Amino acid sequence: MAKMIGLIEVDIETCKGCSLCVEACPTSVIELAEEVNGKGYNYAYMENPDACIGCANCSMVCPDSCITVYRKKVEMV
Amino acid sequence: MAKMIGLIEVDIETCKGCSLCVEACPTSVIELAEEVNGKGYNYAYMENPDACIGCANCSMVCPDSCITVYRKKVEMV
Amino acid sequence: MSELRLMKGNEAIAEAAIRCGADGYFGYPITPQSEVMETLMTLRPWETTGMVVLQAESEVASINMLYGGAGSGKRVMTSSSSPGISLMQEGLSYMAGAELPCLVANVVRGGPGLGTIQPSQSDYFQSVKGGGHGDYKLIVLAPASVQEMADFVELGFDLAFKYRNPAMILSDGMIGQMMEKVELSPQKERWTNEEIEKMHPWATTGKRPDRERNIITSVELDSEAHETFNNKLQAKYREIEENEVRYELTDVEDADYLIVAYGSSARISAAAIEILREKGIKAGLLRPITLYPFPSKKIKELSGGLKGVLSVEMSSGQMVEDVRLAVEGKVKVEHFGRYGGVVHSPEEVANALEQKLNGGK
Amino acid sequence: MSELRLMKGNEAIAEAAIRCGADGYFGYPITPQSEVMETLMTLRPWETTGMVVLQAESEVASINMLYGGAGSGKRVMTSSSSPGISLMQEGLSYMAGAELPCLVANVVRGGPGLGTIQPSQSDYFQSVKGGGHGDYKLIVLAPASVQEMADFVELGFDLAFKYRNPAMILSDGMIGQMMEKVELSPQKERWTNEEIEKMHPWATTGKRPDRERNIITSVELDSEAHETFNNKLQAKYREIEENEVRYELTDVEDADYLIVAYGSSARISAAAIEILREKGIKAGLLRPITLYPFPSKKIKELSGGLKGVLSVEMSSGQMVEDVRLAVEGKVKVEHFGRYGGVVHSPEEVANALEQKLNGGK
Amino acid sequence: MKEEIIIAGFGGQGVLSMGKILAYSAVMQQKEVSWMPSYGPEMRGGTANVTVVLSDDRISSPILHSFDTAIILNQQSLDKFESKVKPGGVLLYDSNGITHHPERNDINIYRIDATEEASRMKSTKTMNMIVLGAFLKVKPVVEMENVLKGLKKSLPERHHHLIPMNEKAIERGFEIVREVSLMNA
Amino acid sequence: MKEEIIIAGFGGQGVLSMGKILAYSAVMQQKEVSWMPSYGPEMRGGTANVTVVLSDDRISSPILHSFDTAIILNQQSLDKFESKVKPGGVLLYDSNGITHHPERNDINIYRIDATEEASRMKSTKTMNMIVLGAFLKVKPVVEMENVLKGLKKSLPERHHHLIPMNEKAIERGFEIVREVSLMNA
Amino acid sequence: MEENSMAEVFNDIKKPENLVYSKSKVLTDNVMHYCPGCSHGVVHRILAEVIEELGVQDKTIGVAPVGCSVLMYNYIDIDWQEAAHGRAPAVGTAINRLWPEKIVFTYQGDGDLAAIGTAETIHACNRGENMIMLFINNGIYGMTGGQMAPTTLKGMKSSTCPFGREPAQDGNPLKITELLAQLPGTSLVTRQAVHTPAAVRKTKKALLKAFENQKQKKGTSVIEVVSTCNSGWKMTPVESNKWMAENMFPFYPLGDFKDE
Amino acid sequence: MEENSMAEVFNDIKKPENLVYSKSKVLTDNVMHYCPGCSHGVVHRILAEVIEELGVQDKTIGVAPVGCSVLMYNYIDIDWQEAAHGRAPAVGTAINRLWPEKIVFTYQGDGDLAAIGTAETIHACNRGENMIMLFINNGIYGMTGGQMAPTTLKGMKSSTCPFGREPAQDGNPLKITELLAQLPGTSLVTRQAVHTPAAVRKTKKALLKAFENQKQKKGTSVIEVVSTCNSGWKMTPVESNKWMAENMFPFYPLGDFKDE
Ligand SMILES: Cc1ncc(C[n+]2csc(CCOP(=O)(O)OP(=O)(O)O)c2C)c(N)n1
Ligand SMILES: Cc1ncc(C[n+]2csc(CCOP(=O)(O)OP(=O)(O)O)c2C)c(N)n1
Ligand code: SF4
Ligand code: SF4
Ligand code: SF4
Ligand code: SF4
Ligand code: SF4
Ligand code: SF4
Ligand SMILES: [Mg+2]
Ligand SMILES: [Mg+2]
Repeated sequence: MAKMIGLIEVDIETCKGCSLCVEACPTSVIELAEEVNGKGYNYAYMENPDACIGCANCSMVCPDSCITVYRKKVEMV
Repeated sequence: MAKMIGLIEVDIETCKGCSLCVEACPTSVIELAEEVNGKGYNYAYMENPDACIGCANCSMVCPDSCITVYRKKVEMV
Repeated sequence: MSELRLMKGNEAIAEAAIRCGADGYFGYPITPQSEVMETLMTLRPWETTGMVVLQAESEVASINMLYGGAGSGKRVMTSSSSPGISLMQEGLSYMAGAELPCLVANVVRGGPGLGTIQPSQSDYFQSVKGGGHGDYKLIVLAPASVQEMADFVELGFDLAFKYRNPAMILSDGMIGQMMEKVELSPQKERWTNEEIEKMHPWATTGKRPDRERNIITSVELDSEAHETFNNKLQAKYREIEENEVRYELTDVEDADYLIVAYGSSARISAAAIEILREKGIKAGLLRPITLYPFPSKKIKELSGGLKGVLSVEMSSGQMVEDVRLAVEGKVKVEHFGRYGGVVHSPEEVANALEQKLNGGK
Repeated sequence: MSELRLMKGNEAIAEAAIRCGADGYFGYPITPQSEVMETLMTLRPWETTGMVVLQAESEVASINMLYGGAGSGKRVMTSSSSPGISLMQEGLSYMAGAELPCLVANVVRGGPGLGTIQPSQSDYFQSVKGGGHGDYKLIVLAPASVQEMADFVELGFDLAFKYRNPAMILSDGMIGQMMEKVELSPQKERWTNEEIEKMHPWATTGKRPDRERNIITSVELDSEAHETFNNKLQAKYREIEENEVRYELTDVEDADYLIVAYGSSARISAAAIEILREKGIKAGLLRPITLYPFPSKKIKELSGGLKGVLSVEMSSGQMVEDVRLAVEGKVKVEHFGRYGGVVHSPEEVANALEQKLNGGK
Repeated sequence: MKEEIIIAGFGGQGVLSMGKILAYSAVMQQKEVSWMPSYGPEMRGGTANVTVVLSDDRISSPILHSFDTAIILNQQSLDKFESKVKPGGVLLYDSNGITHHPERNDINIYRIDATEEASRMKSTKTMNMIVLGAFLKVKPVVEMENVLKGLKKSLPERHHHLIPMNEKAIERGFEIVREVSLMNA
Repeated sequence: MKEEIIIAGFGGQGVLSMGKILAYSAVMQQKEVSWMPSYGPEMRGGTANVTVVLSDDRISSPILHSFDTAIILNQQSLDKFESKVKPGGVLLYDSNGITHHPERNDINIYRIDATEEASRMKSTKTMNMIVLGAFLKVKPVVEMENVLKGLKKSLPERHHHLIPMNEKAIERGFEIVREVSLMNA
Repeated sequence: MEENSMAEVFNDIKKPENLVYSKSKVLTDNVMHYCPGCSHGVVHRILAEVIEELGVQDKTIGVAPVGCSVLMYNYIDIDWQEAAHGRAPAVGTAINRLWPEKIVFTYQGDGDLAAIGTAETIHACNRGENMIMLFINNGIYGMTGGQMAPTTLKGMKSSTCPFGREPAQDGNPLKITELLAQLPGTSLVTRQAVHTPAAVRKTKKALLKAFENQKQKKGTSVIEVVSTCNSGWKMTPVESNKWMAENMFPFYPLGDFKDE
Repeated sequence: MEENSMAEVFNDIKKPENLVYSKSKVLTDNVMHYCPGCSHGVVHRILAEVIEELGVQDKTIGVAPVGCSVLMYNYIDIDWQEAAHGRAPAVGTAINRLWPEKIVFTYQGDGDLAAIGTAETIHACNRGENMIMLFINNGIYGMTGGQMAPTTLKGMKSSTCPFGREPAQDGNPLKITELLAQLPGTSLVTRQAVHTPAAVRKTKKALLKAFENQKQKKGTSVIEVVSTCNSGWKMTPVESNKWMAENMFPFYPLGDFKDE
């Protein structure tokens, strides 16, 4: 069986902590950090990285283009 | 038998000879005069007065409100 | 009863409008004056005094709504900031041409173009020379405090109706946005429709059988007749120039140098004068309150005994021309001003006077 | 090859625009200038030179079309008359603020408001002081003949592009409607798109990989930066004042009296001077060709030897302020003008000079 | 030489084009000219008039208040302009529709029945050319060859076939104009 | 007496209303005041600041370039305004989110952990009042009774029930402010 | 009938009780400046008649446009304001809001209402200002000498499209009335004409309806009158009416778009 | 998975060939000035993506409005003109006519496009100017601090209708896109949103279509994006999206009005 595993990278300094990606993620990967970035925003990060399927929904709704998405098909053994 | 007989009065000096009343008259009562009025217009007049039925069509279309219409029911003997 | 409050200049305009019995406000949002309409919409005067407040689709619509309102005898006003006022120029020319009273507040920002939203005084020419076409004048009042923002609403309406001419409050983002103490005058009644018909027999209030129809218009295709009308306008302007000049003098009695400055610049210049006097330079201040009519006579009168005059404005030099015209070459006239949204400091003004007039000699 | 024709000033503008290689005309009808667009629509230059001609929905749209066209490096123009020009004030301020070159012809009629459609010169202030908001200037050319209506189209474009600044032809209903002989210059090629990209590297012609993106804008929210920009604008205006003053002198060598008059008034004043000289009154004429930059230096220079200066304009007195500013109180300056659509006669001008300056002494 | 002319009549009588042909003719004769129409909101049927100045020197104002010659084509214009002819000047008028004839006796008055003649010639459009002919007879300010050149220049190419007809009309005007001078009467 | 104050922080921290309450308090004490916000296009999350001047005399300009006191609520504002405190003046700052602390040694620096305290008090909205209290401790430019009057005046009627809570916060600020002066260090 | 009895009959008829139509008293004695046969005159006439018939001369305020009808205040004996080109709806809005008990109407040409004044037109209708908007669509800029209007038909000539309107060059003709009908603020939206007696009567009826709507504060009533400008069209008035029926009506169909 | 293998897996995935989404190269490095969660950012992003994907960066000219997006020229790396408030369609018209081989789009807010710019909007569409009009309808004047827009819903609050819009006082909300769909000059007229990934993808598809239409010179393409302004609405971005779906969509239904 093949499975999609994904990975997102958030540009922490441009993230404004709007939470739209959190809301958009179908697998609840993302949350906002407790800490703030240089501009005082609680930035987004992968809280549940292994749930990510690389669907790019998060990047689709991000107003600040902070999210880079990777995806790879892995054979499940 | 009763018949409608009509009469129109044209204010010759305000008439601009546009011919709209001529066109609108169902009984071809009106024509434009050969002579011109003070402003140089060939004014409208009753050429066939006895054809007038007082329908006021002429006055309806006159842009310069020059036409006064009278109408009377007369018993034909 | 009058009431002491701390409020923004923009809010003061709105409060004063209601209290002086204005009939209508028509406007379109623009920074830095949006609080005028926002305050009115929050106060909902249509439920109390009956004043109408309407957000128009544009400044062009706003000024033409004023035309309609003023033409029917009502006390109507608008407010905007520089780009919005530029869009009103045709309408203002029409109102001047139809001799309609109204009040327009310009809370000036830095131009040209979209520019900046910071304070400026670079719309002086537009306001006093005539930004619209034709030979006409607006009555222009320049408040230098939040208190005057409030006071000049009523004064502006009064002058506008006295002369049947548009009046303008020429303010800026600083006066509009800052809060200060202000004493608001007690609520006045709005004119009733009957009063309006009596006071303004020219207004379009519906043609009653006992009078001729009233026509509000600015068109006169016959040149001779139109010149006659223009002569009437000019005579009115001469009358305004005769009767309505307002200004404030500070420390001019013994002054060697005169600063002429209005609005925000006048406040700052007052502080500059203190700095200069501490240095032993005898400077005084003439603050024009009316920019049109301009206090030319007074400036001319004062200039006799002076060593120099400095026109201080947040512009690259506009009012300075009127100062020069008043002084008629009798004494050196210089201009100082920061602009493009920058507000000068008292120190800068004081330095400028020293360098341009005192040091320069 | 140049060509001798008899035509209206308005027609001359249209012909000259095509011949000098203009790229676009955008306008809205208004008397007394509608022949400009009518002529263009009849000549259909889009089929020959490729010039675009579009009837816009309003003057507001027209001036903003100019913004778009000029911003993309094209030679674009409009024409209108007083009320229409008032509607363009915001757009003109934007173009000045974005440093865009364009040409606007104002065929002035009597104001204020709808006024009359007869000739006037009462939009002087609006044109030279800035009818829009902010510290900016238009380059203003005042033609006094149909020939100059034609010539100033190319000159206007050249100056506009040289300084990246809007230029205006300030004419009036007389020059616009009259026919005179005019020598039309031969057809020039329009700039190719490649030439435009080379000559105007600032224009929005599509961001090629070898350059940064181009941005046409007038907004700068940071005050300090906006002041710096304004300083740049002011420096440009000083340069224009230094280099581009144009005027014509008639009989000034031995003159006791100087008439300053532009456009139609200058033609009439030239005849007035003949009348005066016949009477033994030595009058001369300075005709400003550029109203901005104004020939202040020359007037100042001349005024030394004079007994008086008369500013003749078809307005209640606008240019006279610039004349006074130039003369600096050295000699009496008076104004004469009919207005509201009335055109003065040479006799009236001559009489006015006698009474106001010669007799008055 | 300087000739200041007003031509006035109804819109549609060819007032403006008569003025233009005259002006163009003078251009062909190396004169300075100006042609200034009355203009206004398009309210047809109203009067139309044009001031034409022909001169050897630069022309100052094309808008005048008195004239060397008035060419008049209707009553309203006669009423308006009779008084504006300079003493000793010329008033030339078409008699059609005129009820009150000119009365000044300090000017030279000429009458031309151009409308009548044009309808007789079955080309009402040439009425204005007949009047032009009459004027040129009275005041030969431009030579005929230049008038023809002017005609050519002022008519659009597609109307050039009409030139002979216009020429004939001008000649006819030359012939039928007559003086009705009350001068010093 | 004249006190020129800048209050600066994020939008939403209550910067403008703190300034307003302070200004109103001074009005209650018969002082001249001016309150001038930084204003701009509504781009939230940006900084907000307000300049408040309290004075016995007429105030010339409400826009200033240096200050007697800077009240600072975030790092950006600290970076911007530390240098604009007049020598000998006061810098009062909330420590929350501050990574580079102030370093000038020619001014008096005070620190107030107002954000922390406010969340401890479970009313984050009163953070600004805690800061105000701290300021009044450091510079008692207005009396407490006038502050309460000012509070009443500047809050809309429907919020008057919050006054006691605000009063408590002010008092708390009074207590917890502490000097971290590096002056002449 | 003989000559003699003719005169007698006439005298017999010409009595007040037999009067069928005479010029409205709400019309002034000024002679209208319009070209012979201009539709403006007809619309003015019935407007005056409606004002007279409803007895609202003392409470009606008219707003005149810039266009051939700029001087219409000379003809209808009510209070008037002459608005800037295109801005009549804004002017009317303020009068309506400040004097809600009055009847306000605007009167505009196609250039005025549908070109320069588009924004004011749409927004007044969208706000549902309680006023009547009369829209004289003659497909041309009459006053300024016959330039193309927003409503000039495809192929139709004007001084700024002398070879006929070409949409690619000149844009398309605009059916603004259809747009206005969709705005929630309008209650009556209708397109009429005045080229025949029947059409005139219908238009007058629409006007009466619009005035009634005012009293009931129903919002904006829009009455378009497809009109002729024989001068601009370069036809006789009679030809113009024919041309209009044949060419304008197919594109601008008459009838009610909305009557709520 | 364990911590260790986790990092390994990550390194394994994070390879160019596995890249699914990264910021468009047509976006600049400038950080957008918008409030957190503002819809403008999303629309900018997909606009840049479309320009990149179609390879038209060198021939696209954007016209920015006055509104929150006034400075959008800082974000998308193409040539730009910043138009006066409401006049982008006029500015775009001229560029389009003078450079017909380029791709021109305008980008406007609801105040800009549907209030002050109504006339320019309607007439550019009616002329069928060959350009794309992007319309960000967030029901409010974002830039100036949250005043009522022409599209503010009935009952919706703003700083100039602080107690909710009341049509009798404030006028009705305007569905301008529906009007534009009726003009002959428009070819594509659609209303979209960007509140969910699916919505974003649909909007992007509409944009691609609009850019294609440009090349085929099909006239004006209008894309309305119903958007949020969480600052003006005084909600969080997430709440705003919900509120929008519940309140804006019923009045401004999504979908194509015209696709010719
Ligand atoms: C701001 C402005 N622009 C242009 C004009 C010139 N103008 C006067 S009337 C008119 C159009 C008239 O056409 P329309 O509105 O259709 O009325 P009509 O004359 O056909 O009845 C124009 C463009 C003006 N007076 N003001
Ligand atoms: C002529 C003019 N009037 C008003 C303004 C002020 N102003 C700037 S943006 C704006 C409205 C912004 O709202 P919108 O177009 O909906 O854009 P948003 O900010 O919501 O994206 C206004 C009224 C201006 N700059 N120019
Ligand atoms: S959508 Fe973008 S800006 Fe918003 S929280 Fe997620 S990464 Fe940050
Ligand atoms: S790519 Fe998909 S699964 Fe992964 S974080 Fe983003 S939305 Fe969630
Ligand atoms: S009243 Fe009727 S019948 Fe009589 S003239 Fe008029 S239209 Fe003809
Ligand atoms: S309709 Fe009126 S103006 Fe026209 S010809 Fe008849 S009476 Fe005369
Ligand atoms: S130009 Fe046309 S609209 Fe104007 S009066 Fe003449 S016919 Fe009527
Ligand atoms: S104010 Fe509204 S539209 Fe503007 S940036 Fe903030 S959220 Fe976006
Ligand atoms: Mg029309
Ligand atoms: Mg918006």
